[in-house]
Amino acid sequence: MTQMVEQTRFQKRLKREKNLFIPFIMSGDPTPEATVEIAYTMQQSGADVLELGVPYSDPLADGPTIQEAAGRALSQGMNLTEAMKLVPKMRERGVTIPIVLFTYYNPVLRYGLEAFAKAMEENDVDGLLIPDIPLEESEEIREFTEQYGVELISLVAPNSEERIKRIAEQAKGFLYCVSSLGVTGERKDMNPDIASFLEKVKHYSQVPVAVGFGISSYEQVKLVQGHSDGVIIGSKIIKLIDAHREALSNETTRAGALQELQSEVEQLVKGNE
Amino acid sequence: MTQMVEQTRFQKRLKREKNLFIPFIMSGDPTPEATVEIAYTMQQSGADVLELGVPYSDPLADGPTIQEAAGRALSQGMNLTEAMKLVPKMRERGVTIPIVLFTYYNPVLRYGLEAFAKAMEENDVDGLLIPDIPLEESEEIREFTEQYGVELISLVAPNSEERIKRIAEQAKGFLYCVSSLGVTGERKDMNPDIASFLEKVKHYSQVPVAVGFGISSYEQVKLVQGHSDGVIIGSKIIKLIDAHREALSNETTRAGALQELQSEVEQLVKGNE
Amino acid sequence: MSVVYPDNRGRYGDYGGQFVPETLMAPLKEIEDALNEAMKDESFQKEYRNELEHYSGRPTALTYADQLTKTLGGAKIYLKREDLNHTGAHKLNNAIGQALLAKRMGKKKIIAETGAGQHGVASATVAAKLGLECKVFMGEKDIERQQLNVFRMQLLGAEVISVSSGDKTLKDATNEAIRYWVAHCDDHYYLIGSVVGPHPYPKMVRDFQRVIGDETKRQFKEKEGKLPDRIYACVGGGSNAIGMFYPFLEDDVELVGIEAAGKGIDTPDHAATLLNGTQGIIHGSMTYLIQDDHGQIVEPYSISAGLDYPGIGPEHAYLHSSGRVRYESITDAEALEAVKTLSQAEGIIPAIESAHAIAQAVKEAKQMDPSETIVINVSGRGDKDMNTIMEQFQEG
Amino acid sequence: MSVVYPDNRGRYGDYGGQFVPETLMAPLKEIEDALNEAMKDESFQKEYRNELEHYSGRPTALTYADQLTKTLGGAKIYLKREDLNHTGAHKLNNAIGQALLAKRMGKKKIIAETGAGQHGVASATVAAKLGLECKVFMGEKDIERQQLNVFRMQLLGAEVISVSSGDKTLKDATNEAIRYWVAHCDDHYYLIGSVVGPHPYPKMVRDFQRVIGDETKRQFKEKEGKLPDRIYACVGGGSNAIGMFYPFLEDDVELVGIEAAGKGIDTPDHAATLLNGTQGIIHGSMTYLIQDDHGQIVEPYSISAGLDYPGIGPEHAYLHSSGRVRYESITDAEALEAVKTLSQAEGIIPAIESAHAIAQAVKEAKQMDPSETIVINVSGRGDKDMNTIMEQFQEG
Ligand SMILES: Cc1ncc(COP(=O)(O)O)c(C=O)c1O
Ligand SMILES: Cc1ncc(COP(=O)(O)O)c(C=O)c1O
Repeated sequence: MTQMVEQTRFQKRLKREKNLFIPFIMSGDPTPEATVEIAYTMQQSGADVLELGVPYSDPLADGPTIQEAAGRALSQGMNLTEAMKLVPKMRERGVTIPIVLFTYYNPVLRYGLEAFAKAMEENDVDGLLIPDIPLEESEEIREFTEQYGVELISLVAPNSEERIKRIAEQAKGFLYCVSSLGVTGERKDMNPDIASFLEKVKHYSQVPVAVGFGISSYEQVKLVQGHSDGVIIGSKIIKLIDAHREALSNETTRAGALQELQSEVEQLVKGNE
Repeated sequence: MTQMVEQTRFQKRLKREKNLFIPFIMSGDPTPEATVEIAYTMQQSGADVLELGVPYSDPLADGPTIQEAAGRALSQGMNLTEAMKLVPKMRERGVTIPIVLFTYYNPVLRYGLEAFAKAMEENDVDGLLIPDIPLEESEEIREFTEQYGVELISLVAPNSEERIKRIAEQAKGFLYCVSSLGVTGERKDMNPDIASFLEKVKHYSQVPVAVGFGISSYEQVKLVQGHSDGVIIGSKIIKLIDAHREALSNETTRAGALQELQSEVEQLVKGNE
Repeated sequence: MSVVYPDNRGRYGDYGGQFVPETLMAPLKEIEDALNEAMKDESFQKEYRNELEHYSGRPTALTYADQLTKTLGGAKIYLKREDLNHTGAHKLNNAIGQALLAKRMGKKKIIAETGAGQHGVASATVAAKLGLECKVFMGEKDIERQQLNVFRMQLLGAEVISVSSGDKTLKDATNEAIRYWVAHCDDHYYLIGSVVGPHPYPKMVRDFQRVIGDETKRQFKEKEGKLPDRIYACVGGGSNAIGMFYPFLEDDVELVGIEAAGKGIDTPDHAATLLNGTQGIIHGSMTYLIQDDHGQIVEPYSISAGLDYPGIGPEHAYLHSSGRVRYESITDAEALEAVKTLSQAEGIIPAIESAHAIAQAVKEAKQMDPSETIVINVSGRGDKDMNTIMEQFQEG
Repeated sequence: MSVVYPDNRGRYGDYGGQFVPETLMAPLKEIEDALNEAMKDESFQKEYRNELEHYSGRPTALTYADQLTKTLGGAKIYLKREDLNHTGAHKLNNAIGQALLAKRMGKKKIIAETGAGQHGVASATVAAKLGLECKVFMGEKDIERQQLNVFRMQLLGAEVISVSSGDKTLKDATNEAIRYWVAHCDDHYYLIGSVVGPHPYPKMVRDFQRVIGDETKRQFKEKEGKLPDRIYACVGGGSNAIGMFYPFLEDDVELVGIEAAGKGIDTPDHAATLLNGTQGIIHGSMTYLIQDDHGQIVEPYSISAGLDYPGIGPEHAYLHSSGRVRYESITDAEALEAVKTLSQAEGIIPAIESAHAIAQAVKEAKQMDPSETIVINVSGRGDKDMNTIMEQFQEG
């Protein structure tokens, strides 16, 4: 912990630590080109961090919306290698916020842990989120992410209980709080116990605490922001993008669709005005 | 055994004790009326005894030919009661040879043993052959057949061995020798051991020994006659009748068919001239 | 056991005997002699018990039906698990015994009749196991309805012979098997599947099935320290029932045999031979059967192929007439409901045959005191019936 | 038994572990604690053994395969008869154990995944027996292919939930069951059907299946006075194999696991995970799996629905890497031939899964000396496969 002096790429790129808006988009959905533009649009809509999903055949932490997005992306030939290649293009396009790669562990293992961490650095990826490794299994990859300056994002869940402290204390980048038991996807109601859960998490966390899983309306965004440092919005963003699928896939209609998408996203995170 | 002096109806009607020809016909096949005429035709063809079959739903000693004849007769509404009623009509038509009713035991039980024996007497039936009661089970019916003057015909088979003596010694009417193991129906070859078997049977029998099961050609008739007192021909006769089914069913064509049948039967039992 | 029947003519009171063509008297005698000698031979007994244990998996369990008992709130219910036998029913107990006897007699070929295919499969199974040739007679209609069992028999190496005489079902398959046997009795052994047919079959099959009752008695005593108050078993030909009842005949235990009432005992479509049939001869035995006024055998009806037989074992006719066993009947609809009941209460899907016994027991258990105990013989598993049950539940 | 894995992270060497979303860490811990406590509790052990004996019918027989041995002329062959278990396969051993644990943990609802329906039926069965609610996740494609098993589960009172994600088969049903569990882990217990999934499942399922090997060891010693030279078991997820192997790991017995080679191990259509797969994560466990160059899981292929799984239990991955167990593979065609072989030689129609083990054993037994002995684990009966087998033989 003696090297804490130097800031990570993630930290450098993160512009604030409160009221964070972290959208999740799926690489290659609807097309790789569109994904680059969508990333930029998210930033324009106020995103503070971008979660860039890598499609996986067996996304067992995801609900139907993200599963289907992954299916579409896979059929576009998207994979871990290709997803990383999108990041430099996003930078070129003007994306300056931290980009966190969201991928299941198996493709990472297949790629090779060190090679992968190195590739993330080369491609200017700032953070990594692997939904299927808990703290106990994260040692190996953590060694390499630290070596290559990538923040390994941790998750806590409402049932993490005495694990919260351990997880929160070593959290990097931001701490991903799962809003309630279950997979990704919209939820009608927010977990009523979320406030006390978030208090506990914030008590231990050195990094911003963002809440994800099921946030899909401005009301929920407001509610959650009140108790945390930010919101992560996945399935709802995927749905907004999917509504423009055809227009986004086509270069000639893309700009218009992105504009509409931007205003929809703004409405979602900033409310009716 | 003091009443042995008086001859039974069967004995009175039996004209000879050698070279017997005993055809089997099925009551009601093709029609009840035709059966009466067929019976007379058999007598004209040289029959010495007539075996009159009663159709049964489960004729387990019979091969396909007689099974099918029974099926046709059942669908004509034939049954034990109706079959017995044919006998007085045969007498009217001029049939003077002994008539032996061939029926499985269950219809007899259903009719009632004594009532049945009495009905046989009333209808001028001379003998009774039940293929599914061996000596050991024949006591009850025998009591009544004796009381009503009906000869209960016994069967011996090639595998009867030490039973032959017991069966033969109490045989009435004629002794039915099963030519070989199996059910009724034609056989290509005759049992080669038949001669010694028949010698043994004749040694114990007080009544004519006739051979049945599978006899279907003049050659077989000759062969069997050489070793016994007669032949019983069933399936082959049924087939000859069945070949004229339509003509026999129809009153206007019946006479011609009967004539043809007569000559066919004569050829079968007397050879080519 | 001092029950003194059958007598030396194979009679149970008025019932039983040998109403067969003369040609079968010799083979029946041969079997009777071989059987008597085998049963006295400790090495035969040992071989038989060895196959039951190490091949078929006996003893079968006696399962306490915890949830069913609690739901009904009456008598304590135990299930004798013949469904756990190899091939899925009690049929194998008998098939093993007879096939060993056949082998001992030097017969290399066996024949068997089958309706739904259960006994056919059991016969084909033991034939394979003992290296015997096996021909199974099966009605043309049943072959169509039970294609999987037909294939199963063929896979086991048996030849399935299609019977097109009569109604083309079990009764006719049995006729045809007997006919074939008459012609081939010198080198074929006829392996009958229930306590029916001419003497010594009913006695022999009973003696090979009594292991059910013997085990139950021992197991029940171990668990409850006494004998059960009532025992239930379904009755087709009657082999699982007699196998269960026989060792209890002289005990103070109420025995209940359940026949198939099909669409109702007051309709023509039933198979309730004792309750609704009349005395007569079928397949060589004096017993009860379903027949018309002229003594023609009538095709019975039950949704369960194994109870769909127009006759019944002569010993049951005797036990009915003597009053020692009480006979009841259960309809198709009640049996299907009982399949569901047992499946959901105990996780055991019974054969529809066995469900007849379950249905009657469920009716009565409710009325009984919790201090009373009953045993239901689950003669077989329901896997073979899934298509039928599925069709029925989807219709209804 | 001094085998010291899994370690406290659930690792068997490099394999195993808990590669799951954070939300599952608490329920997994809850299960692990409950399991450790239950396993030490004599009353739990007694209850488990009681259900095995009096419900499922254990011990299952160890059958000497007389004719098969003679025909092959090599090693003396014994068959461990898991096909005789209630519901027809070893699957029930584990389902009973886990359902008892679930009940002990106060869970009233269980969920399970199933491919062909065997584990679904086993789960539905124990749920009925223990009065638990049961949801079974099953791929849409499998539901279509296995209608009878679907109906069987429903008859047992379970709800079958159609899974339309991914390839709509077992792998996806498992994903979906895990997803459902994540959301409902407060009152649901997830009953996994093989030695797969995150720790403590592979260990727990092994410990509930080791009864196979424990019994075999005792029975074999009784019959032969020694241990067998080789033991064969098929490997899908690996539960019947590990259940058989585990008690022999420290003995001088050669252990052979047989994977499904499908249309050939050199074609894309196989399920030979260890022999032809690569290391990775599936369903929460580090093990071997069938995947593409980008780490996407690939749908495996085998004619047998129970071996058609892209992963394998982590303990097998370890035993493969350590060389303690030898793994072989058998094609569809060889397995089908073995179904026929065992059916006709012994009157036992094995599940196609089990036939893979039989095929390999037959190959090797011929080469062995008559003084040597082998045991084949017949993990299940073939009734469930009759349609498949029939179609194959009618095509071929
Ligand atoms: C499971 C089962 N139970 C009962 C029966 C009826 O036969 P029995 O009355 O001889 O036991 C059968 C006949 O196939 C059967 O398969
Ligand atoms: C009979 C049988 N054997 C084997 C298997 C494979 O599972 P495992 O490898 O866990 O024993 C299955 C799975 O359904 C099965 O039904």
